[in-house]
Amino acid sequence: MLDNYQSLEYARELLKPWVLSESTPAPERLDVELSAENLVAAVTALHQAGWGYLSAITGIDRPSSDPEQEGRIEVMYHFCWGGVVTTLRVFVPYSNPVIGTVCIEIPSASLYEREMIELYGVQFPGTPSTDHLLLPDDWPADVFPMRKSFTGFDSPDAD
Amino acid sequence: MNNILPIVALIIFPGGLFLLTSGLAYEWVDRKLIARFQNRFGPRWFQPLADTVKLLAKEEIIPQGVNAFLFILLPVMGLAAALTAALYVPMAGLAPSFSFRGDLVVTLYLLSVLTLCLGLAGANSADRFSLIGATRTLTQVFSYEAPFMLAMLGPAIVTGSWQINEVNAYAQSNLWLIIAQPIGFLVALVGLMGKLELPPFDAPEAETEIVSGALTEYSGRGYALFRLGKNVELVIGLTLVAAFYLGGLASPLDFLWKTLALLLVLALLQTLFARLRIDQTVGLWWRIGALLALVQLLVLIVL
Amino acid sequence: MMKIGAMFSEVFRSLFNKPTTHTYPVEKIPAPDHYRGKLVYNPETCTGCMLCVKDCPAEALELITIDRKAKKFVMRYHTDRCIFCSQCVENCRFSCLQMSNDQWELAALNKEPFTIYYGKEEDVRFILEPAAAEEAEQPCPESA
Amino acid sequence: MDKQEKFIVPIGPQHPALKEPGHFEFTVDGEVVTSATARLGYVHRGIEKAVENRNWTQAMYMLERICGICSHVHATAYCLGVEKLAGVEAPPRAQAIRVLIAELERIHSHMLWWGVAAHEGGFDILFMYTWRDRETVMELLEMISGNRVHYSANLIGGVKFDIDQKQADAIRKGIDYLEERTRHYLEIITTDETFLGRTRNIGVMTSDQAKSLGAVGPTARASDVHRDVRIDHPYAGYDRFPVQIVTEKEGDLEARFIVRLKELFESYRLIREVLDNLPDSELTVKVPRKIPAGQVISRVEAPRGELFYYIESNGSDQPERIKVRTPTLPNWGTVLSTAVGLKLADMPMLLVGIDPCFSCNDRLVYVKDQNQSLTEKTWSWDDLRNHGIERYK
Repeated sequence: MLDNYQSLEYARELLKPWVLSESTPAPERLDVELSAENLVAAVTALHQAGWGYLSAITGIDRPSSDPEQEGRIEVMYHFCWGGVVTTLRVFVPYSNPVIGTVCIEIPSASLYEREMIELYGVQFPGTPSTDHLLLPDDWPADVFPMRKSFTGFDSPDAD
Repeated sequence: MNNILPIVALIIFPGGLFLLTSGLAYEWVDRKLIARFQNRFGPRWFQPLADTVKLLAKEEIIPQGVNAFLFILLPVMGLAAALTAALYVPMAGLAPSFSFRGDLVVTLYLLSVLTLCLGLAGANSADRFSLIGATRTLTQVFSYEAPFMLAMLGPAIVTGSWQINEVNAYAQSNLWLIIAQPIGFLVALVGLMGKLELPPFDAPEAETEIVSGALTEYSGRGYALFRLGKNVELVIGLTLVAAFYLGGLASPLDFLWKTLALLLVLALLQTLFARLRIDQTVGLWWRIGALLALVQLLVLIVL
Repeated sequence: MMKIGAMFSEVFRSLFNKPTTHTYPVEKIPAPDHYRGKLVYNPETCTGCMLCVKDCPAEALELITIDRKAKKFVMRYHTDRCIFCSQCVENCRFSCLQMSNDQWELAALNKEPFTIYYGKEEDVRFILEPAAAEEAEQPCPESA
Repeated sequence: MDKQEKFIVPIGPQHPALKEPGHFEFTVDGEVVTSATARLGYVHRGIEKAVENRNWTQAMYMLERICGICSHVHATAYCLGVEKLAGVEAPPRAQAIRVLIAELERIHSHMLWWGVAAHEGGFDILFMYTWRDRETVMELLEMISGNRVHYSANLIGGVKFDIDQKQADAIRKGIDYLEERTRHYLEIITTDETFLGRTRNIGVMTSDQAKSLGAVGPTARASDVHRDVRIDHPYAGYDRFPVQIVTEKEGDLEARFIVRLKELFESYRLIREVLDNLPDSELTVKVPRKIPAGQVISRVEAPRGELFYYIESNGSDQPERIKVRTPTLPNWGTVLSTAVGLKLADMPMLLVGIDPCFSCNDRLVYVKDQNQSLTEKTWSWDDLRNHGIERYK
């Protein structure tokens, strides 16, 4: 087993071809930004090298304060290996929120991807299932509760 | 006068009322003992009665897709068969109301009717849990029935009679058969547990898998009758085993302490084990139970 | 090594031991000293800083200021909302909030006992009276 | 039962085997399970969204209530993360108390689990006795913290209460009793024949399977995968009080029992060590109401496995985003992929074998069946519901 520094170096090396920018927010972390189309390749590289396991996929809504500019959704793939965490970040715009699915490489990612589909409206073409995961079956299709613009439905008692 | 006695026997003693009350009482003792084994308080004395009254008062829901006639008939038949079986058994240590040569076989069959009714009731209700429960119940019947019968035949063979009354009399005047035929006693006792679907042989109604097995769709009266049937069978089964293996039943006092002692052992056995899977149950009975009973029988015949 | 009935001796002993179950309403076990039961408010030291109200995760506290200078405060405490986390006790720098360790049987059959008013007697009366009067003046038909 | 000769046994959403709502469907052939699917999400409460409208302190109590069994680890993960963002560190005594409570919580969680698991196998006597003994640790926790379930020990920047000598003695006494009992139970689960018949070689998961499915916690450790955040990345007081990893090689249900029981001995040792060496310091440090902008990942070892928190602040007094990934989620895959080929009777034990916490994971899973395709013949929840509506119209 590699120590923390070595494993981060290893990840850095594996991800080199696709990195847009990188940072180390904490000594045991590597944070890498990628473009959406390179994500699958990067995940595949990490997974096939046996670099840890996909621990979580986090989404964050980044609405734009400038009306001219479109808001984006940030999606993070966290890989844990022993004490270290590598995070792959991609940004997708509201108008085209599409990321390739990683379920082919990591079948258990299906759950995380479905959560993203439902809560943020990100699309993963090719993901095995898009059934409702968390929300009720009769949840409206175009409402994504984790986006900042969602502040709840009108209460039925209001009228 | 000739007509009244059988009716009394059927309705009050030893059938009917007496059996129902003693069934409830024995259920309470069983539950209380298990609770104490588990370091709990357990129910109060009227709990089984309260359960029964409540169930009887409840609406009986007949699910769609079942044969309603059978659905209602089966619990009644089961209970009736169990009550009838009591007529040939020395209940409360008194002589059986009816007795004829070969009544042992009849009693054993009557005791199986309840289980069969249970299986049929499960198969009749179109519920998945019931169906699985029914399959398991019937599978289990085929596994414990043969060893149980063999175990009951042991005393009959040494007596040289198939009449329960005579076996009882023989047991009273001879060495307790539990010492002479320990294997038979063990198989009979454990067979009784299988018959009553008590843990660890409760796979047919394993609550964590199939809710309550064959009886899942039963509520209200039907369920109450099945429960009563089982309680009655518990009493009869205990009486039979006590009469055969524990030196016979000569008086009500004899009956009381011998059956209660058996119940204590039964309750202890219930608490001690994890539930057997149905394949383990079948394996256990055919590989060990039947074999042991056969060996015992062979030894008896040869001697 | 395999055993059949590995728990036998223990189980058998239980038959002669007292059951461990507590028969609760009959036999009551005193709560530990640090038990977090009903919140108790002491108006004497309160400065009306509102820190308790601000951090309450369940919106169980309302502090009504009658007169800040005269230190006239009334606390309306909703036991049914309270999650008994004691964050308010931590926040209070003047120790006027405490969680009681003997008042924890808070169940009731209606909603009324769940709203508790704390404060000096005359202040509570001052808060309660106008509300009562208001209610009496306009009986709300819709609320029926 | 349809024309395809498929016989599906539904377990849940309400079922005696499940102590929380979840829905599983097992297609059986006789008694043998041929495929397994699950739908969860019956207890989804939208906590991740809700915390975005609360201040940092209130969010902690919200997150603590994700789970009723492992409430302390949620709050610990959150507090450690927020403290890191704020650039402060809780004093050593506070960190030690966090470890102490986390280990006490692990004891109560594991005891709860093995009681439930024994009950699923119809071994009610073990269930009753473990839950009786579990009261000891519940009472200890109540004595220290003032509540049996939500201890609320954490504050951002420290802990709420101290451990005094009297309490320490009571804990030592309780731990001694529990250690003896645990040793006794370990003997029972490894020797009782009927129970071993239900656990040995059931639901075997190999080490490679566990690694690739991303199993965490005791489930992974029972398959000889060395994953424990307390060791890999010591947090709170775990650098001062190191833990030894406990693993088993078999990967079956028995191994999962053994790992959890042996882990308790480690917990007992650790608790004694913490009590003997409680560092002297303050209990809290001051943390500003507004947390500086930034993002942090906080991982802790919950009783069920790795708990993952991603916390982001925008510099205000409310969090920007808190992502929680609970340990039950990655463990689901392990259950449903080992279910195929087993007996129906083993399902409840297998399901609880990973110590699932539905309110923790409040998510839905769909698993492919043996031939790797979602069969049309398997009833979906919708079909079932419509069927129910049609049937009982």
